[in-house]
Order: sequence, then structure tokens, then C-alpha cells
Amino acid sequence: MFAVTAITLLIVMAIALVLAFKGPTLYDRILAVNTFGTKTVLFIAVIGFLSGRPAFLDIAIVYALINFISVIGILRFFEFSSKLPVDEDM
Amino acid sequence: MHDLFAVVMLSGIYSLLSASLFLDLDAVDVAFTEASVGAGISTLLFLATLKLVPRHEKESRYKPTLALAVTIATGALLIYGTLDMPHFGDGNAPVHQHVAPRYLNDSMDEIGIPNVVTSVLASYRGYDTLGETLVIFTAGIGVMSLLLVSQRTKDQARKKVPADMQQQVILRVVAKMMIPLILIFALYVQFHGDYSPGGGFQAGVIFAAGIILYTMLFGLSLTQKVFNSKIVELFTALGVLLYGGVGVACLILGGNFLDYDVLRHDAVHGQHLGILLVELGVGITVASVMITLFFKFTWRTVKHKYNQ
Amino acid sequence: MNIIGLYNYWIVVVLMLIGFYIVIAHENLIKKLVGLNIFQTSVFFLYISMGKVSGATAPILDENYQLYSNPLPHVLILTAIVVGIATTSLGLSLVVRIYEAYGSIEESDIQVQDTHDQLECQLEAYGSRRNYTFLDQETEE
Amino acid sequence: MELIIDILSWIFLVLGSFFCFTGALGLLRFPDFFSRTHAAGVTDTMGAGMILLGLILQAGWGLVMAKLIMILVFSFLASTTACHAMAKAALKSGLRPHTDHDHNAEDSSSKP
Repeated sequence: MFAVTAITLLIVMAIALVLAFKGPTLYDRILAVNTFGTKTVLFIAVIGFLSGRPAFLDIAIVYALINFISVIGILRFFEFSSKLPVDEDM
Repeated sequence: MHDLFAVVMLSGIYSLLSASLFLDLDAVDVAFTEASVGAGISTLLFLATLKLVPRHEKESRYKPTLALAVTIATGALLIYGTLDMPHFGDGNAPVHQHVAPRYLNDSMDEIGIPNVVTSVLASYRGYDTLGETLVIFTAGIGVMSLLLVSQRTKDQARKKVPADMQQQVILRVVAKMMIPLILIFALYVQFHGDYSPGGGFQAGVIFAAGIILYTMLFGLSLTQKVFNSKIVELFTALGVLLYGGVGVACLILGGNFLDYDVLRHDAVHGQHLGILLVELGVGITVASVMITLFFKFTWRTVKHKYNQ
Repeated sequence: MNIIGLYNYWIVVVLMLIGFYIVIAHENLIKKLVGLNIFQTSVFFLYISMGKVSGATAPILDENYQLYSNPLPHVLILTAIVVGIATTSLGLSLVVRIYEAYGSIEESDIQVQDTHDQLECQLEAYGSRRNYTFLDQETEE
Repeated sequence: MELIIDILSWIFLVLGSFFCFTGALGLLRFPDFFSRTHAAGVTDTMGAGMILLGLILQAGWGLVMAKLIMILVFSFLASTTACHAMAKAALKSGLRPHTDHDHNAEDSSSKP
């Protein structure tokens, strides 16, 4: 049963990767990164159960945290440069 | 792909993927580090740099034929070289014959902690780790001296919250709830590293990530009220000093450099204490170097904003 | 069968070549750094995959398991990752400084500017020498 | 009793996988960014919640369960907030939803 979930999650991750590659706007790419991250968290949790050592959930927690932080970071830096499109020309 | 933003985002995904792969190859600690460093801090630093340099790559004028030829030639040689290598997952490969069995078998009796990676990192190969910590410290100094910040910039940026983050009220509230959790989790990783994946390197990075999250949402000057950059810079040195100090203390107590057996009357207790202190030193250095790096890059963007 | 067992090295080689190609073929300094990172991870994979023992589990001791993967590569790579980010940040700060000095992060632009500066320097030196000789001649007369 | 818990957790896992998959299809097929955030939101809340609940049932009492609950809380807080922030940032930067009526814009963006 874990294996089925893991495979589904892998498929979902692949789809998110496709979106990250083709995404017409940059926001689509950010969304893909976010989805990819959350699915990785689940994937790691499931893999932990699959391999019989669920004590490694710490890594999943780190992923959840880091994913959030990096999305915020992308938003912070991307928004800034979209507002001031000419600030790099000086 | 000529938009460097997309490149950086894809490289973030790449490092998430590689961390999953590390996990699959049983390298839990490495996956931990790669997840927090590669996907988190590295992406943030790249993004901060992209704010300072043009976002789009120029069209190259050269044909990449020569580069392709060189690459393919190298690849062919490397593949030829792998033909003599031991097979994947082979338990009898030479790598597994030398010191690894000793670490795995004796670590429990000599050091007394179940996470062999931590015991090898902090005790058996303590010299290496001291060197690595020094490298991080040196890189921190390098960035500090390359990206200096003047007092004028600091005065200009006083009490300013990043404009686009001011409107994200929900984000700020949720982040305020999450930051303490992040910091506590970092401490858990730091001090539970003997029993589960974790240790000074990972904990330092996670702690720094918490502070960086606060900086991104509430502005530099507010953060620097607590984490004054001077003090953080002092802490980078303090961590290394703590590490070296443990080594010197071992010397004074009559052992070898970084031989923790002599720290307490019992060898295993001594090892525990030594590993705890050394990991703490590593954690302090890594966290403060990462925070300093992010501060320096962000100050640079602030400077650019005001010098237009 | 004999050769299939080596697939982990081939993955490493392919990754390494991708990184290598990016480093030598692209002129953008940021892209070069990304390529360097990919190269770096390929080396990490080489070490970690050598440490893997099939059927083994992560090297955190537990009574229920007998076979563990090799912890030594893990230690080496763990520190290497953190050192890697430190050096990457150093590279990024150098890129920032280069952009401030040259106004570009494309290698060819920088090279053009450098040769231009060099030529200008030489011309200046040449010109001033000529001036001196000219003056000398004048005084002789 | 154990059989019931097993069956329950399997049901949760399968449901969660199903939601994740449909959400992913939505990511690929929906026409514009804002409807895609909706799809991502579904996978993040329903899919992740279901899968984690299934895992919690498997784990039983203990540290593992506590960590799973922590992940659950985190992903609920973080991913929904991130979705919201993204939609808001996109709307502010001038990206408009794909609608016939402009006044629908506010509705579709405020739902993460």
C-alpha cells in the first residue's frame, strides 16, 4: 500500500517538474516548486515507512520548513525586481 | 533557458531531488544537510545575487561545438575508467574493508552514541571537521571583506520593512507563529544529533534559515536589533574557538589534541561531552556565517536601491 | 549483467559532464556557478553511491539491524556540502563585485573591456613616451 | 481491531493519493495561474492531510506520531499561506485571472 502511494507521489512530482519547465509565467514555476516541495515531504514520510525506519521523519520536517522559506524568498526577491524593472541598468 | 530566475528555481528543485536520492542511498545525514543547505540557503543566496545583477543571460556568440567535443571526450574516458570499479551495492568493495567496519563495530563501545555518522564526524575524524569549520569561517571572512557595508547605507535603511512584504499580512502572521518552532527544531537537531540524523552543521543552517525568514519579512534593521551584525561576526570566530579550545583542553588534561577521553574520568562520558561541545562550536560557526552571508547580500541590495 | 551493475557511476558521469559543459560553454557567471554546483553534486553522488551496501540501512545503530551502509563517505560529503555553500557564496559575492566593476556578468563582455583597457593603457604609455621624445628633440634644437 | 485500523489507513492513503493525482492533473490542465493555485491547494490540503492521516494510523502512539502531526500542522499552515501569498503577489504584479467578467478576479484569487 505504501508502494502505491509512493508511486503516485512520484508521478505527481514528475507532473510538477513538467509545470516548472514549461510554466508560461514565472509564478507558475514558483507554484511548481512549492508543489514539488510539499510532495517531496510526503514522499519522504512514505519512504520512511516503506523502508521500516520511520524515525527519519526529521528530514521531512526540514523539507516542509525549507520549502516554505524558499517560496517566501522567491516571492520577496521576484516581486521586488518586477516592480523596478529598470533598476539593473545603472 | 535565458531567464536566470527560472534557472535558479530549477536548481532548487534539483537539489530537493538529489536530497531524496541521498535518502534512498541510506545517507540520512547527508540528505538532511543537502535539503537545508542546497534547497534553502543556496537558493536564497542565488536569488539575492540575481537582484544585484541582470536577470537575463545574453545570447552567446560562440558555437558550443568545441566545448561539446571536449565534454564528450572526457565522458568517454570517465566511462572507460568506471569499468574497473566495484559494482553498485557490493558489500565486498574495497571501500568497505578499510576503516568502516571498525567504526561500525566499535563506535558503540568507544563513543557510546548510536549515530555513527556523528561519532565519526566529531570524534574519529575530528581533525577533518575542524578543518572544514575553518574553511567555512574563512569563506565567511572573504564575503565580509568583499561586500562591505557603509554606515550611511545602514542609516538610510533604518526602520524600513520591505515594501512588498508589508502587504502580506497573513504571511507575516503565520511566519511569526512558525519562526519559534523553527528555532526550537534547530536546537532539537543540534542536541539530538547523537541519536538521530542531525548535528551541528544541519542545526546551524536551520537556525540561520529561521533568522533569514524573519529578515525577509520584517526588514534588516529590525532583525539587527537582536542579531547585531558585529556580535554575529564575533560568534563566527567564537564557534571555531570553542572547537579548538576543546582540543587544547584535551592537550592540557594530558591527552592528544581532540582526544576527548580525558575530559571526564570515564572515557565514554568524556567522548559525550567532547562531541557535544564540538558540535555546538560547529553549529555556532555555521549559523552565524550563514546569517552574516545573508545580511551582507541583503545590505548590498539595500545599497543598490538607494544609490540609484 | 556485469556492466549493468555499474550504472551508478554512469549517472555520476552524465551529471558531471552536464556540469562541466555548463561551466565551459556558458558565458554567464551565474550559470557557471550553477554548473559548478551540479558538478559538485555529481561528486557527492559518487561518494555516497560507493558507500551504499545493498540490503543495508542507514548507519544509525539499532538492535533490529545488522547491516549498515558505510558511514565514512557520509561524513566526508556532509561537511563538503556545507563547505560547498560557503565557497558558492564567496563566488556569488565575487560576481556581485565583478558586476559593479564592469557592468556585466558575461565573460566575453568582461574580456572585451579588459583588452580595451589594456590597449588604452599601452596607447597612453606609448603616447606619453612620444611626447617626451618630442620634447627632448625640441630642447636639443 | 488492528485489521480495522489497517483498512482505515489504507483507505486514507488511497484517497490521499487520488487527491494528489487529481490535483496534479489540474496543475497541468487548468488554463491560468489562479486556477492552478486552486489545484495545488487541493493537493496540499486534502492529499497531504489524507496521506499523513493514513501514516499516523499506521504509526501508533509515540514520537513518530508526534512528528507526523507536526508535519501535518506545518504543511497546513505553510503551504496554504504560500499559495495565498503567491496568488496575491501575482495579482499585484498585474497578472489577471482568465475570466469573462473582471469583477470575478477578486474571488478566485482570495481562495488559496
